[in-house]
Amino acid sequence: MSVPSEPASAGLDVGIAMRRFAPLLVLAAVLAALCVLGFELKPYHREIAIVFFINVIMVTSYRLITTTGDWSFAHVVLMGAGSYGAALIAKHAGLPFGVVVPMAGITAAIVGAAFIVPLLRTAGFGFFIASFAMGELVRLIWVKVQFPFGGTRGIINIPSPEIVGLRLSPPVPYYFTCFIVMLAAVFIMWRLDRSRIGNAWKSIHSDDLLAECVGIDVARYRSLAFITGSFFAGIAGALLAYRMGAIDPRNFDLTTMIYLIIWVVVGGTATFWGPIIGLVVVTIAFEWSRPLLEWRPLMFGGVLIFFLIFLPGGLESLVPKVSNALRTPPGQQFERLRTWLTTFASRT
Amino acid sequence: MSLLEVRNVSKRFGGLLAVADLDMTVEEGEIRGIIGPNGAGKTTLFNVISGTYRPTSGDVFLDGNRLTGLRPSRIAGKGGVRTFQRSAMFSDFTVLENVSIARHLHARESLFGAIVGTARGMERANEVRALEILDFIGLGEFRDELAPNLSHGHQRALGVAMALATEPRILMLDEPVAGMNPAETERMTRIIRRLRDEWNITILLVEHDMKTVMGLCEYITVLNFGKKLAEGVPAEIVSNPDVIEAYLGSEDILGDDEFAA
Amino acid sequence: MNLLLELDNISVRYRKIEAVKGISIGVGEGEIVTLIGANGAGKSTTLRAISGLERLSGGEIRLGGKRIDGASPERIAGLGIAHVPEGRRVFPMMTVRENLEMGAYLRKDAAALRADFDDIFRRFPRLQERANQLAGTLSGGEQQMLAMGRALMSRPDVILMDEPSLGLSPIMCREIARIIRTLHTEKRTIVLVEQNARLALALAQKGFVMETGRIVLEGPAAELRENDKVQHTYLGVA
Amino acid sequence: MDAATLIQTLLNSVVASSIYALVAVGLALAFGVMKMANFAHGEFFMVGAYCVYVLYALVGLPFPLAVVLAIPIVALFGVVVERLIFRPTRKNILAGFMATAGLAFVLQVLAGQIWGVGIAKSIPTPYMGAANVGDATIGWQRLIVIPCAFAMLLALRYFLYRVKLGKALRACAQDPEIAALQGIRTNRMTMLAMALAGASAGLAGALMAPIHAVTPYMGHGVILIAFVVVIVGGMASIEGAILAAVILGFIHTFVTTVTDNLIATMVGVGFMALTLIVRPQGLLGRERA
Repeated sequence: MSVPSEPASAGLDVGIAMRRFAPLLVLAAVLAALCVLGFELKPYHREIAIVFFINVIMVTSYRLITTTGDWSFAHVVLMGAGSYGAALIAKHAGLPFGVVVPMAGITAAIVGAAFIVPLLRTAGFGFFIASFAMGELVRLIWVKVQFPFGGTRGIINIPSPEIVGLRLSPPVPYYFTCFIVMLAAVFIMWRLDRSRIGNAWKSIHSDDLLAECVGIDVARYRSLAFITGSFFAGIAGALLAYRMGAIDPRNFDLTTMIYLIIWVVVGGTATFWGPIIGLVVVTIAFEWSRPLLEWRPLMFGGVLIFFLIFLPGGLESLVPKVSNALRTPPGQQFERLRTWLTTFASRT
Repeated sequence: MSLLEVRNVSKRFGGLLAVADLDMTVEEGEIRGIIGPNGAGKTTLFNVISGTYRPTSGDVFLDGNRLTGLRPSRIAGKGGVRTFQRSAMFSDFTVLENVSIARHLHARESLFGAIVGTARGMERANEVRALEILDFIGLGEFRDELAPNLSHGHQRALGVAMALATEPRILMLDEPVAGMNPAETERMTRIIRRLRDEWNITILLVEHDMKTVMGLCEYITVLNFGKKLAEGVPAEIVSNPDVIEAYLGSEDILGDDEFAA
Repeated sequence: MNLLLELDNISVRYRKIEAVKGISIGVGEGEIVTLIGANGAGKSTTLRAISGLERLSGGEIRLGGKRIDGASPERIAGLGIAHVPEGRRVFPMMTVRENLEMGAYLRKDAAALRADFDDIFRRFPRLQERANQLAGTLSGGEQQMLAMGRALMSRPDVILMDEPSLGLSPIMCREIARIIRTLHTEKRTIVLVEQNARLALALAQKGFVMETGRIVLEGPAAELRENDKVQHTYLGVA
Repeated sequence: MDAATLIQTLLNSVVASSIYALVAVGLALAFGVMKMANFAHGEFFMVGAYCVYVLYALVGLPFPLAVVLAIPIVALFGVVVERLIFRPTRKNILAGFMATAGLAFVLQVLAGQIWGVGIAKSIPTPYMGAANVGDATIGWQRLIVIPCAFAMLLALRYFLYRVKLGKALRACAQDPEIAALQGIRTNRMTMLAMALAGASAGLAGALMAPIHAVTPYMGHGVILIAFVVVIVGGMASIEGAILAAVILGFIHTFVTTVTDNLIATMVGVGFMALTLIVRPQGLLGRERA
């Protein structure tokens, strides 16, 4: 069944080169645009962009955990662990931004490590529920404990970020700070995703018993994914804490968690970029729907339900379908649409 | 010393004693078959040896190392690996990637190494070995095919290739030819024999296809009701009245002639 | 003879494996037909296809001349086919009596139902002793009786039995054989899947020997009993 | 703790346990049949409370009638959720569950938009006064929860163990394939399970309406407790859910009396984490072979 090798032609080489470098070009263009936007955006939109960068770290780290097949409901609380860690360290120890952010990541990783011990006993559905309950436990501790967490009012007057005497708090520098941290975090997670460790995670999702039998210590790798994901959630939390200057338990509640799930579900988790696509689309939709006010959760709850029922693979699953459709002649496309409609009709 | 020793192993599920106080030894370089009628406890025994189940009592030793209570990944590390009755594979990956993932034990990577990419050289050596295994199994030409696209026979062969990727001393095959057509069965039989002859791997197999078992195994253990019913070379097994009775049922199961047709 | 159940060239496919490859079997009214063969030959799959648990990839199944393939298991149960599944599969957390009631789930005739309960308990005195015990606590043989009783409670036209002797002691096997023999004298139609070939061929009138999804031998049970090829199929000697 | 406080706390524990049991039993029942849980189960509780708010406080029906009417209304919600969300997502357990998290959003917004967000609805207490038990006093409104919950649980038990349809539901939870072979329509059974889940959660919400603060977000705390209870009890086990409800109801009430509500919730979740480590299948859950 081997494909007969065609004689290499110049045209083919260009085609291959295009295919290989096109994504890189797109990426470079996006990055360049984001650099320019850092200076050009209106203040309000710059704020949205900063939150967007933080959320990119959140969705990417969340996806990292889901590659093992574990869907956590505690990710936002782990982000909160990073925020609280960063706020407390910056305020009481007076350490600089560059030290606080990784320490916040480590704080979240430690909390994540404590979570994963009982969570390993569960899988799939139980994992979801149990992680929700454990996340709530931690959130309730923040609500309850006055010192050092400040109870319901949280922590205020978090020092502004500074690096070797450089003030990062004005919008433009903070935009670039978050941008760079996001790039670094995403790059590291991308490397992990494509490494042997990433493949081990995905193999657990695919068939955990087989993975175990070929020598992959499933418990260890599930823990590793959860703790690594928590670490990056903690980094995102630190960026958020510095951005807002004050945090309280409500920043990390169930609503935020459900939005995180909406981003990820809308985008899809099969590819590395899916959750980011979902985040982009939902962020834009969220801004457009600002006039809807309180009806927005209803709308996004509906979006979540719609995607899970009708497009469980998320937007990314449309990419091969669309590119396939573009390649097939119209007659066949009609035929395909018809079969799709009939199967759809028979399903409902 | 025997390579594999099963000592007084029992496994109970609720009220059912699936394996009852079983002893068995397998010598290095053997091809050993485990057979028995449906529900005889073959698969349970297999799962106990490979660490999928923890035995209710008794112990399993591989080359003198106690395996009891270890997880399958640890047992794989000690040289014991199993395949599955179903077609088991990592479905999002290509054939080569599947085997490469299964080389986990021999290509560990640290978190830092994964990020910086220090393991290039190791990965290349790893891939060479993975290809060697694929060529041996006869899947070399499908290396870049997605695993679920393979035919049934090739998927089962991929399962064996992945087990080989762990570099086992003993390979435990769970119905290696189930669902295969005669040509595929023949090919698999040849591969198993070569694994022992050329790669010096001890083989333990559970199989229902009697032609394959009788043709391949030098020594056979027959289970019935979780106990060892007979043990011996194929010729002995085939003519053993107890075994025939276990498979075909007893002549006098109907008691007196009340029911003679 | 009048054929009650007909399998016409049926095939069943599990993902990539064709577990049943075009087999045809006719079952006459009041007849016991047995399907024998080694593990993995496709016997159970055939039964599951009849009761609608597996979808056919080819062929037809007819009950009393009407096609039933493609119908849901619930509907097929209503058409008069009862399935005694492999491994008994009683409802473990329900009492013996409740298990029997579930067998009669589709029936509305309360008076006749009461008579049938008495009938089952007369056939299986052990079940009466344990009527209020959870089915999960019964022995293997008792569970087998319960599974058979549950099937009888639906007053089926055809009973499918999957490996009733599996994992049972010789004494229990004899007991099960006696029950099946009694059912035959009552003119019940039974399709019996067995690994225990001698037992099955002693009970049945017609036998089919399956090997890797195909029927390799068929004929009157008495003839198959004398046929050496049956043993060869099982033990793989050429 | 003096005798009066002790008696009072004991009574409150029974009240809490009754409500926990009502809420958790439905979740466990539906999980048993569908192998899926409903994240919007807490919102069923909320809808039950709003039924009483509308029918009793606004329309002016008698309180008992409002409570009784809440039961079929929320049961209907259960059926609709089964048809619209769980059936299309049956093949993917997590998808169904996450979709109901979206549903929780939808129901919260609807309640908030129809009846207003902000301050909790004030519902006049239908049964004023308090009973004296020894030196302890406990409001009739609270006390009445106990017989109502018992009645519902007994009715549920009667249905599941005495009525043919209820037995079929149990059969379906134990082995759906074999249940289908008996002619039991499994689709009907999942709908029935969700109706019962809605009914019991709705009753719990209705009973708590005059005691609990009625807001669109009241389901949140409830779902947390319900999940903790079913995990401790063993996911699909109804008896386990009731046992765990009693244990956690007592723990919660006693810890609340000694310290406060938040710490009590934390202790409950801690208890769940401990259960997962020591006995992952739950108190009465069956170990999978």
